Amino acid sequence: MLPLISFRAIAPGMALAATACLLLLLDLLPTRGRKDHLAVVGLAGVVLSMILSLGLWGSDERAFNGMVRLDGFALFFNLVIGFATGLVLLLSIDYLRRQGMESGEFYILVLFSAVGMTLMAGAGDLIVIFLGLEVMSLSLYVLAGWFEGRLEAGEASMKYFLLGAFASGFFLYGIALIFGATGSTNLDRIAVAVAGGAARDPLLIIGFGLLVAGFGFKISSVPFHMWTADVYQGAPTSVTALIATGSKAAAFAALLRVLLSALRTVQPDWAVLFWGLAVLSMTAGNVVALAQQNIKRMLAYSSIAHAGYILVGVVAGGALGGGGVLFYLLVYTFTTAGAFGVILLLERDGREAVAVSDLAGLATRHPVLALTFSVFLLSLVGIPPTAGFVGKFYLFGAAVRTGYVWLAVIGVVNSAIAAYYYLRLIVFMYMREPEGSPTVLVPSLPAGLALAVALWGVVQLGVLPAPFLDLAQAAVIPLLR
Amino acid sequence: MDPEARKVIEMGYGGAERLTMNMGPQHPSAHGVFRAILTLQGETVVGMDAVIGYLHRCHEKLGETLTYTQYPSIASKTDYVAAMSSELAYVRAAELLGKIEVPKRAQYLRVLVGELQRIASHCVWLGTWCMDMGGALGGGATVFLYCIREREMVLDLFEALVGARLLYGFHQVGGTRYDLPAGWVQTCRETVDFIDRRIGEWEDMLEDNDFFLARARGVGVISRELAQEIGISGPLIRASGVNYDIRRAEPYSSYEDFDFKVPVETAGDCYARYRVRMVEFRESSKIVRQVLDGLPAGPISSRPGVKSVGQVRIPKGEAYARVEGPRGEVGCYLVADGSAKPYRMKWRGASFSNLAVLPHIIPGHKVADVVAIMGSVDPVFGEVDR
Amino acid sequence: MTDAVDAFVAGFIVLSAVVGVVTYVTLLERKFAARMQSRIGPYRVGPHGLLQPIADALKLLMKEDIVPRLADRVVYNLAPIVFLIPGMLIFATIPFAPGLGVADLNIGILFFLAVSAMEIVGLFMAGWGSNNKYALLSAMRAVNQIISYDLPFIFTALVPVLLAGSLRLSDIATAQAGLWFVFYPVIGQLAFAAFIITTLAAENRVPFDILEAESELVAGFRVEYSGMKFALIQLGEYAHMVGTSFLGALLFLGAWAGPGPAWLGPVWFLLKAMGVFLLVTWVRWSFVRIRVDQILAISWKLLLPLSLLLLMATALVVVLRSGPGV
Amino acid sequence: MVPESHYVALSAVLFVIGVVGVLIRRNPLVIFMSIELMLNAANLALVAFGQRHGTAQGQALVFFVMCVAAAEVAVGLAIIVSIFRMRRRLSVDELSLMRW
Amino acid sequence: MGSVIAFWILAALVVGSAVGLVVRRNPIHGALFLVVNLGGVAALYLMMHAEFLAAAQVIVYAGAIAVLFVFAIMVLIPGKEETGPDPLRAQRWLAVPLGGFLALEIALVLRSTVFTTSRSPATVPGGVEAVGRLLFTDYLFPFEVTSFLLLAALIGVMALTKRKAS
Repeated sequence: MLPLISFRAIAPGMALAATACLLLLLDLLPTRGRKDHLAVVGLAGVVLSMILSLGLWGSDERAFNGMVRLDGFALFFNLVIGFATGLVLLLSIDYLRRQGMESGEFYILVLFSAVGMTLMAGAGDLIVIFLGLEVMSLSLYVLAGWFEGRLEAGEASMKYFLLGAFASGFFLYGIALIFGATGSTNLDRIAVAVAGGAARDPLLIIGFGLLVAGFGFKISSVPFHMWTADVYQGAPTSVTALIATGSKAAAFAALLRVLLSALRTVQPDWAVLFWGLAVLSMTAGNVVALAQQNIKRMLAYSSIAHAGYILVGVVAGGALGGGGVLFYLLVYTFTTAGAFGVILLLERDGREAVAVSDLAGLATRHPVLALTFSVFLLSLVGIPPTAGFVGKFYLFGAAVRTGYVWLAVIGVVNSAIAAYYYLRLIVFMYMREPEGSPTVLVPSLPAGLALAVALWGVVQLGVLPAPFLDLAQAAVIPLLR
Repeated sequence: MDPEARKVIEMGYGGAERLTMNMGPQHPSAHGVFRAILTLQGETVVGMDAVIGYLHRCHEKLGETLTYTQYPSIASKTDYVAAMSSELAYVRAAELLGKIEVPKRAQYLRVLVGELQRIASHCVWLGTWCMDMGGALGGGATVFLYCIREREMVLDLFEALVGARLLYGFHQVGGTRYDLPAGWVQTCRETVDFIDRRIGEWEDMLEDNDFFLARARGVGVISRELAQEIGISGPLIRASGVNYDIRRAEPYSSYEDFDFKVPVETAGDCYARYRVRMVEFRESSKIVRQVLDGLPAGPISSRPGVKSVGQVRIPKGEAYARVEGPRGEVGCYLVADGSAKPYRMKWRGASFSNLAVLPHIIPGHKVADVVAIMGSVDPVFGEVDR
Repeated sequence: MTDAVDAFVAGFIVLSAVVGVVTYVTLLERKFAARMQSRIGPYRVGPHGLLQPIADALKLLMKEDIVPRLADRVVYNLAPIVFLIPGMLIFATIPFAPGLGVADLNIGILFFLAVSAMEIVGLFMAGWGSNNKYALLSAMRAVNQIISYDLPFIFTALVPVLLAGSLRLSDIATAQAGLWFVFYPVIGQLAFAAFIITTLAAENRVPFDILEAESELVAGFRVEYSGMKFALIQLGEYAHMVGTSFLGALLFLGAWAGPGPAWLGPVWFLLKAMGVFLLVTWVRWSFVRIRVDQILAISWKLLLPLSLLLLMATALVVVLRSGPGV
Repeated sequence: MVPESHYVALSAVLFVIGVVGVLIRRNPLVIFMSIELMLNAANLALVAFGQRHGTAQGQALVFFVMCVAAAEVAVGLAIIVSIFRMRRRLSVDELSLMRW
Repeated sequence: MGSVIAFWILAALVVGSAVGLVVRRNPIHGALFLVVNLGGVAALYLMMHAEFLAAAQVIVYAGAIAVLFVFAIMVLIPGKEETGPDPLRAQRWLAVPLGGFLALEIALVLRSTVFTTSRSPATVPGGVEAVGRLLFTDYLFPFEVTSFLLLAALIGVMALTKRKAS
C-alpha cells in the first residue's frame, strides 16, 4: 500500500533542502570568488522554512505511514533550528572571508545539516531519527574541520567524526534491540507495545539505554561529552555556534519525542536515569569550566552544563517540563549564538581572540560590544531580566512541581558556581587593562545583524516571555495525547 | 587530458606521499638498459633521474685500436638499429680527412641504403613505441608485429646486398664494398611500394583510434626553445618546429640531387613526433625511388676493395663528419696521426643528445606517459652508451 | 541431504567444465590474436597446437615457487586462492540451459555482480602482499578503476533485468525467447556496447589493463608470482573473463536460444559466449592502453551518465509498455 | 533450523568486540573499522529480529543502515586522509593538542 | 542439522575475524579480517533467507567499503605498523568493564520474552520483491531521505578534497 504522500507535512524541511539544492546550482555561477549571495539565498530559504512552519501552526498530522509527524512540537523546533541556522549563516559571511576559507559548500552543508535537524524534529520513526541524525552529523563533521591546515581543526573534525560514528553505532544497536522487543520502529507502535507489557523486556531496556547513549553524545551530556571541548575549540566559531545550538536542539527534540510519545507510560523508570545524567552534566560541566582559559572551551563546558539544566526539564516531563525544555532551547539558541557571535568578531594580532585575557579592556574601546556580550553572559548565568533567568526559572519550577526538589536545588547551586566563570569574563572586559596589543573589533554588517537578532531574542524572551512560553507548552501537548 | 581528470588521481593517491620507483635497467620498456629513477607523487612523476652507461663497450677506445678498414663494420654496433648511418658517418670523417673522392654511384648507393635504413629504423620505432603504450598483450603488440614484418622485408634487401641482416659493413673509405646484385632494383621497388601502402594502413589504424590520440596528443611537449637549448636533433627537433635536417642544411653524399620534403610540426608532443616520422617514411621511399631511377653507372669505390687491414692510411689532421640518421645527427670526430688507425675517435650519438631532454619534460606527467615519451624519443642504447 | 549432494555433484561438474573451458579459451585467444597479427600461433604441441594449454599448465606447475623474503607471507600466499574463488563462484548461478545449472538463485544477477566484485580483494592482497612497488601501484590503480567501473557495469547489467522484470538469470534468458535484448531498439545496442566496454574494464583488458601494464608496471600485482600461484591467478582471470562472457551472452544474446533441437541450447550458449569473448579479444588486440586519469574520466564523465540515463530510459520504456496500474 | 536467538547472541558478541576495538585501538582507521563492526552487528540483529517477528521490515532497515555506513565511510575516510596529510603519524592519542 | 553446523562454522569465522581485526597490529590485516567478517555476515544473511541483503552486503560492504579502507590504509601508512609508546588513552581502561558489562547484557537480552514466546510461524519472504515493496511503500520517506543523505555525504567529501586541490 502506498503511503500518504504529504508534502505539507515536510514543507519546512523541503524548503531547506530545495534551497540547498538551489545553492548547489548557484555555486557553479562564476562570481569571482565571492559567495555572499549564496548565504543570502540560504538565509531566504531559512526564512521561508520558518514562515512555512508558522503557517502550518496548529496542524497535527502523520504522513508517510507514520514516518513523519507534523505537529506543534516539530514546528516549534523548526523555528528554533531556523533561528540557529539563520544566525550561523549571517555570522559566517564575513568570518569565512576573513579566514580565507570562503566556499559555496560551506553554506550548502550548513543547510544540509539544518535539513537533518528538521528531520529529527519531525520524525515519527526511529529510522527517520537515525537518518536525520546522520544527515546532520555528516555535514557537521565536515564543517567542524573546515579550517583545513589548522591542526586543531583537523583534530576536531576527526575526533567529532570518530566519536560521533561510535555513538551512531550505539544508537543503531539500540534501534535494533527496540525493534526486536516491539516488532516495530514506529514510535506509536512502540508506545502500544510498551503499554502492552514490553516495558519489562530486557531487550527494550538495554535498547533504550543504548539509544540514550547515542542521544547523550549529541546533546553532549556527561559521560558522553568527551568530544565537546575539542570540537568547540577547533571548529570555526560559527560552526561551533551551530553545533551548540541547532544540533543540540534537534537531538533534544528527538529525545523528547521518543520519551514523551513512545515511553511516557514508563516515565518514572527513565526519569531516574536522566536525573543522574542531569546532575552529572551540570556539576561536571560547571566545575571543569572554572579552570578554562579559552573562551570557546569555557563555553563548551558551559554547554555541557546547560545540557544538564535542560535534562532537568526532561526529568520533570509532562507539559510543564517539556514546555520548559522547548522554551529553554529557544533561549539557549539566542544566547549561545550571540555569545559565539561576539567572539567571532574579535581579533588580536591578526588571529582569533579566544583567550579569556584577550577580553581585557574591551569595554573601554568597544563599549557596545562589551555590553552585548555581558547581556549574553548574564543570560547564560540566569540573571533577571535576561531570558536565561526565565528559562531556568521554568525548568527548575517544573522540577519542583513534579517533586524533584533536590534536582532543582542542585541546579540552582550549579548556577551559582557557573556565575563565577561567566562574571569573570565581564570583570576582564570592564576592569582589566590589556597587556600587549589590544583586541580589535572586526566590523561586519551581517554579523552585527545577527547579534542584534540574538540580543532582541534574549531581551524579548526575558522581558515578555509569556507568549513564547504558551507556544512552547502548546507544542508539547500533542505528544502527550 | 584536461586538468580535472588529473585531480581525481592526485586525490586518490595520498598527496604528499612520495614514492621512489626504479624503472629499469631491467624493465620491459627500458628500450634496452635505460634506468630512470622516478619520484612519484601518486601516479604523477615529480622528478626523474636518468642513469645510463649499462651498455658501455668502450666503443671509442675500440676505434683507436682498429684500422680504417676494420672499423666500419664495428661502427654498425653503435646504433645497431640503424647501422648504415653510423658506418657512413665514420667513413665520411675518414674521407674528409684524407680528401678522398667518392664516385657518384657510391654516393647514390649510400643514399639508397641510408634511406632504406631509415625506413627499417622507423618501423622498429613505431612498433616499440606502440608496444610501450599498448602493451605486449594488447594492440601495441599487433602494431609491433606489423611493423616488424615490414622491417623484415627491408632487412631481406640488405641481406641480398651485403649478406648480413643487422650489422652490415657496407661502407668503406672511398665508396661502398658491394654493388647491387641482379634483380635487386626490382625487388627494392616492389618492397618500397608495398611498405608505402602499409604505412597508410598503420596510419588508418592509429589515427582513427581515439585511445591512441589520447595517449599521444599533448603528451611530452618539447618547446622550440628547449629543443634548441638541449641540442636535440632529428625528428624530435623537427617536431618542435625547427626546420633542421642535415641532408638539407649541409648536404652530403649528393643529397642535393634529390627532391624530398623535410616535415616540420610545431606542437612538439608525441603526436607531432609521430607525424614527422610517418612523413619521413614516405619521403624516404620517395628518395629511394629517385635513387633507383637515377643511379649512375661507374665504380662503386675510388679505392680498391679490401685486401689487408692496414691498407688505408689517413694523413695527419682532424675532421668531424655528420649525417642525418633516423634518430638525428650522427657525428663522428676523428683525429688521425698518419697511421692506419685513428689517433682518437669520438661519437656524437643522436640518441644520447635526444635522451637529455627527458628529465626536462617528464616531470608532471603520469607514469604511463613516461614510457610513451621515452618511446617517442626513440633511443637506441648502443648509441647512447657506446 | 540429497539436495546438498546434488548441488555438490553439479558444482563439481560445472567446476571441471569451467576449468576445461578456461584452459582452452587461452588457446582460442592466442590463435585468434595470431590470426590478427598474421601469425600462426601455437602450433608445435599436438596437432595445430591443441595441447599447448596443457603443456603451459604443466610447465607452470613445475616451476619454482618463489616467495619474496620481505613479502607479507600469509597475504601473499592466500591471494591467488582468494583471487580464484570469485572467478569460479560466478559460474554457480549461470543456467547453461533451462534447469541446467548449479543454483538458479532468485537474485542470480546480484549474486554474480557481488561475487565478481570480490575479485578486487584477491587482487589487493596480491598487490600488497608482494611488498613490491610495482605491485602496490598496480593495486592502487585497481581500486581506482574497479570502483569507478563497478557502477556502470552494474547499471548496464540491470538494463536487461528491467526489460525482463526479474533478477533470476533463467527468467532473463527466457524473456528473450522472442527478441534478444541486443536487438531491442536503441536501448539494447547502447546497453550492449556499454556492457562490453565495462566488461573490458572489469576484466582489466587492454585498453583498460593499467593494473598489469607491463610496459610501466612490469606485470602489476602479479609481478612477484611464479609457478603454481601464477597459474592460479591466470586461471582466475580467465575464469572471470569467461564468466562475464557467459553473462553477456545471457543478458543480451538470448542465452541458449537458437535453431535446432533443445539439446543444442548449451552449445548455442557456449558459442555466443565465445562470440562475446572474441569481441573482447578483438578490442584487446587492436587498441593501445590508456592512462589512469583518462580511464577514470571515461568512466565518470561518459559511461556513468550514459548507463544511468539508459537505465532510466529503460525503466520508462518498461512502464510505458506495461501501461499504468503497475 | 537455528533459532534467531543464536543470531542475536552472535550479533551482540560482534557488537561488544567492536566496542572494545574502538576503545583499545589507537589507529583511527582501525577504530573506524571497529565501528563498522558495530553497525554490522546491528544489521545482523535487525535481520534476525525481523525474522523472529515474521516481517521483512528488519531487512528494509538494514538497507538504510548500509547506505548510512557507505556515506559515513566516504566522509570519514576523507576526513582521516585529509588530517593525515597534515600530520604524518596517525594515532588518535597523539591528537592531544587539546586534552579532555 | 546441516544448517546448525553451518551456523557454528560461520559464527566462529565471524567472531574470529572480528577478534583478528581488533587484535592485529597491522591495519591492513585488520581490513582483510573485516572483509572476511563482512563476508561471513553475508553468509549468515543467506542462512536467514535474506538473499537480497546478502548480495547487497557483499557489493556494498566487502566490495566497496572494505576496499576503501584498505585503500586508505595503503595511502596513509605503506608498510608501517602501529609502533611507538602507548600514551595510555584516558578511557582505555574502560574497555574491560564495559566489555564485561555488555556481555552481561547479552545474557539478559537472550532471556527476553521475544525469544521465549512461541515464534510466528510465517517464514519471511527474503527476496528482492518483499524488501523492494517495503522500501517503496512503508519506507518510502526514509528511502528518499537516504538519497539526500548520500548527496550530503557527496558534497561533504567534495568540499573536503576540493580545497586540497586548490
